[in-house]
Amino acid sequence: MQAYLSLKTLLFYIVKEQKGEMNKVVKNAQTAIQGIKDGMTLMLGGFGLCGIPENCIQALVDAGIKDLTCISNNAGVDDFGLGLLLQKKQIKKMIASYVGENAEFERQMLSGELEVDLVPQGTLAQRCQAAGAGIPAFYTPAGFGTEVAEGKEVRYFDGKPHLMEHAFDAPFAIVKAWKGDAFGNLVFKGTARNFNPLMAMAGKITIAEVEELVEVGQLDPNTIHTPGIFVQRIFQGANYEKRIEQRTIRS
Amino acid sequence: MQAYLSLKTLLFYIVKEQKGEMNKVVKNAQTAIQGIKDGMTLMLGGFGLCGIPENCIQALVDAGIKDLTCISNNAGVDDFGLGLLLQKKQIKKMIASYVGENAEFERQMLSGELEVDLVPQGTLAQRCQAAGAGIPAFYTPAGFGTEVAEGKEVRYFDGKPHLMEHAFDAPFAIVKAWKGDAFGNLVFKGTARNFNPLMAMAGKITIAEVEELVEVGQLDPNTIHTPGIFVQRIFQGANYEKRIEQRTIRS
Amino acid sequence: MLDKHGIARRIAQELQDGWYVNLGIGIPTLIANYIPEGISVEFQSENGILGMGPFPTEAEVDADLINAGKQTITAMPGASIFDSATSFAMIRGKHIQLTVLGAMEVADNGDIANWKIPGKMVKGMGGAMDLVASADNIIVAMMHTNKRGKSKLLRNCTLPLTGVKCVKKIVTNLAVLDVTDQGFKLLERAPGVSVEDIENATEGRLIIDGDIPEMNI
Amino acid sequence: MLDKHGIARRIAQELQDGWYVNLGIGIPTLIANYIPEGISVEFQSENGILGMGPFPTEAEVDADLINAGKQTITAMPGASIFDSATSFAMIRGKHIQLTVLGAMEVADNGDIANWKIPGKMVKGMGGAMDLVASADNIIVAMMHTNKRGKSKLLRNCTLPLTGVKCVKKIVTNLAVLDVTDQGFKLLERAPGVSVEDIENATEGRLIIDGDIPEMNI
Repeated sequence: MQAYLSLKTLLFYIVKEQKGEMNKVVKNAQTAIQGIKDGMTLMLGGFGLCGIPENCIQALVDAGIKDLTCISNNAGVDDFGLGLLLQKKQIKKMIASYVGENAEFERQMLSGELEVDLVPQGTLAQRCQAAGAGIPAFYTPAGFGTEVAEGKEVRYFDGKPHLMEHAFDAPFAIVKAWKGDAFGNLVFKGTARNFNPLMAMAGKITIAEVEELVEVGQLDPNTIHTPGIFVQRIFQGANYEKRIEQRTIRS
Repeated sequence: MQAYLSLKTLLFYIVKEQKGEMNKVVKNAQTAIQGIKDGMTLMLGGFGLCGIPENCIQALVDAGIKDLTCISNNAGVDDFGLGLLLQKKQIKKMIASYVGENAEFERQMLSGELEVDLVPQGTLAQRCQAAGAGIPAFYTPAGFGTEVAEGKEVRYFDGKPHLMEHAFDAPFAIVKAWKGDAFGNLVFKGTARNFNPLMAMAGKITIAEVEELVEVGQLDPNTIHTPGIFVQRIFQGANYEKRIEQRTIRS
Repeated sequence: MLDKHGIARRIAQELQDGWYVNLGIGIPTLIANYIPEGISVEFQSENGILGMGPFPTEAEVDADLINAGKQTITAMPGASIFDSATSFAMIRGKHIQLTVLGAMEVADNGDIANWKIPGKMVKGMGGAMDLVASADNIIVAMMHTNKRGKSKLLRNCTLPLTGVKCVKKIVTNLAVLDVTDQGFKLLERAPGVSVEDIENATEGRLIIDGDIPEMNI
Repeated sequence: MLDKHGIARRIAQELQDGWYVNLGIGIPTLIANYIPEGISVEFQSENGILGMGPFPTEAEVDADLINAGKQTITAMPGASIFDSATSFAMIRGKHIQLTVLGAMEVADNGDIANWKIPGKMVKGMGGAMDLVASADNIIVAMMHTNKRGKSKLLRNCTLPLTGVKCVKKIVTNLAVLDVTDQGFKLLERAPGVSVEDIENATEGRLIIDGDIPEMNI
């Protein structure tokens, strides 16, 4: 898309765009999570251990922030992902669609230390998107006639029952992308995309950690997955482990 | 992404994927619009004259299909875009957000020949997306306290009034993309994207015309805007005029 | 009697050319190995990929490319990647032609329970509630009875429901059955299984209408 | 008294570094020409671009790159392109810090009318209803009176509304005014315009509190 602009035009405008408040780069995860306080609600991108904000999770562990409500599709495994926060008992409540593969989670839930709100995966995704899009509520057929429907408005459309579901409300969202620039534009790789773009839209303050921070103008505007307007802080993460939960090989 | 598969794997699987019903290529616009009948509701992508399905509009004119209800952000200009269908009086009802720039449209509307339903642009977009996503209804603040609110349910969220809006229902959607493949995967260019990906999701049968039909596997899975599952028929269009409404030049 | 692979092979016969298919974890995953000749289908995984390919070779493994079961996968030519909202738009919007999933219980009105056993660990419903509430064509793949020999095809589900009146067809180790307004309609017997075997293993209402053929598998 | 460019220049003073801004058709479009030194903002156009640049040169013209006014544009480095649903997600979700649009009438409670004149041609509301219903910060840019000399700042709108109680600030050829619970609060006079001139041109409730400074423009 840079081809749309002549080099002259580009050089004329690039100078002033590179500095000031439009530059959202922060130093590291520790700086990025400034303002996250005990008791807050956080959205965290990722599906299983794929596309999770590894650096920020570690920073939250290090900072010892506690009583967190975490909205995330999964809760990590015992010793990685959100499991690290669970180990330190920093999570008060978990809002997720699937929480298997985690013995410490199970223990805390059964003992009543951890509050758990299970939400159908599609509803979880849509509630994030709705939050980002200023849609306070919508109707979905998922969960009608089940425990999930308890206390929710039921409404029929074309003779089919639907539940009213509300947009989430989260002061902070933390996402992980493949590439990003100083304006906050993000590109994801493979299925590490998952909930990340939705949560990026939904956070009042969205923190993005990226594998590679590129120069503004390097990302093709046509292939940006998350426009920078949805991101308030960005940094290039380090030491990504990208652990694989089920390493399944074809013989 | 092809790099994820070894050449051997790729060759093994590509043969059977290329043929059969997964191949959605049709010959031309005339073939693509088969099944569109008098009195039907169509969604048509585009914003102004940007990203409109030029070939299919011409084919609808040629086929003389009439009494159409067209859902499209705009109604073209007198002698291009949906204006061509208006000239031939093939449109019974127009659902749009902005219909200026069209004298014949004005004449038909004022004379009562043409029914017009004006919908706020964001609501129009969201009603398309909702249709594609199986969300029968949602709430938006747009239009509260205006004519648009007449007959609609008002509901307060966080003390702020919202209107309930319903998903559209269209048997056919017609979109225009830059590139596409036989599976129906689409990539758009620049602001010609606009309503096209949303309407592609919303049509029961979605017809895509593309400037360039590429081999399956050529499009990077990470940068596909519309996954092929949303497209039922695809063809490479011809003779794109891409008329510009407001050619505005910097001196 | 069928084993898990047999169940998968029988369900694979239901596939039609050009279908988009979502396969659940467990037996359903095996179906991908038995696609009939001349049939092209695309597999969707609800974490955000359409055109899922076979498991990778050691060299192809990519931590950023997994399926909903968190297994490493490959992408076929023509695959596409998308976010979770778009993925469930495909599901909720009825763009998927077939959903196959496992179950702990199915009732003869089509109710399904597959996500929670009270008093035991709850792992969560994942995408199952969205899938069963939205799909027009749902096949359940499961054993006819549980490990204690109790029928999983019931008059009413005893476990918390995943969805109501949604299952259309069931393929078990013993039989193929349709869910009708009058209950389970027996369509086929597994090789070597008698109608009586199936009657004994089915707690819900069972409709046996005329001769019941053995599966052609 | 200001001309259209003067109004744009005055509104440009309201811009803050790092803001995302949506400019309507007409006077608002001119604001892009007067961004203060040291301030970076990004312009969103609701047809699907963030980081809109200046009009193209003849060589840069691209039919696939237009703004919501259907004018050919350019994309700045760091721009992004998206569909209409994402575009209005930005608007409805309050991700835009400032919306500037024109109006036919504004009432002293913040109601705005700018899309329809009954009995005349109706062009449609485009994205205006979404913008005014969602934005926290809406500035109206318009002439203080219409072509027949009638005030456009009214006690009540007479035309069909675009939105209710949404306008926060108005910049006209005569004045800068805030919309408060008690009516229009006069903040600044245009060069050479007296408080009396503004009083005479304003039909709605006007609050004049102390000395009203002349704009610094």
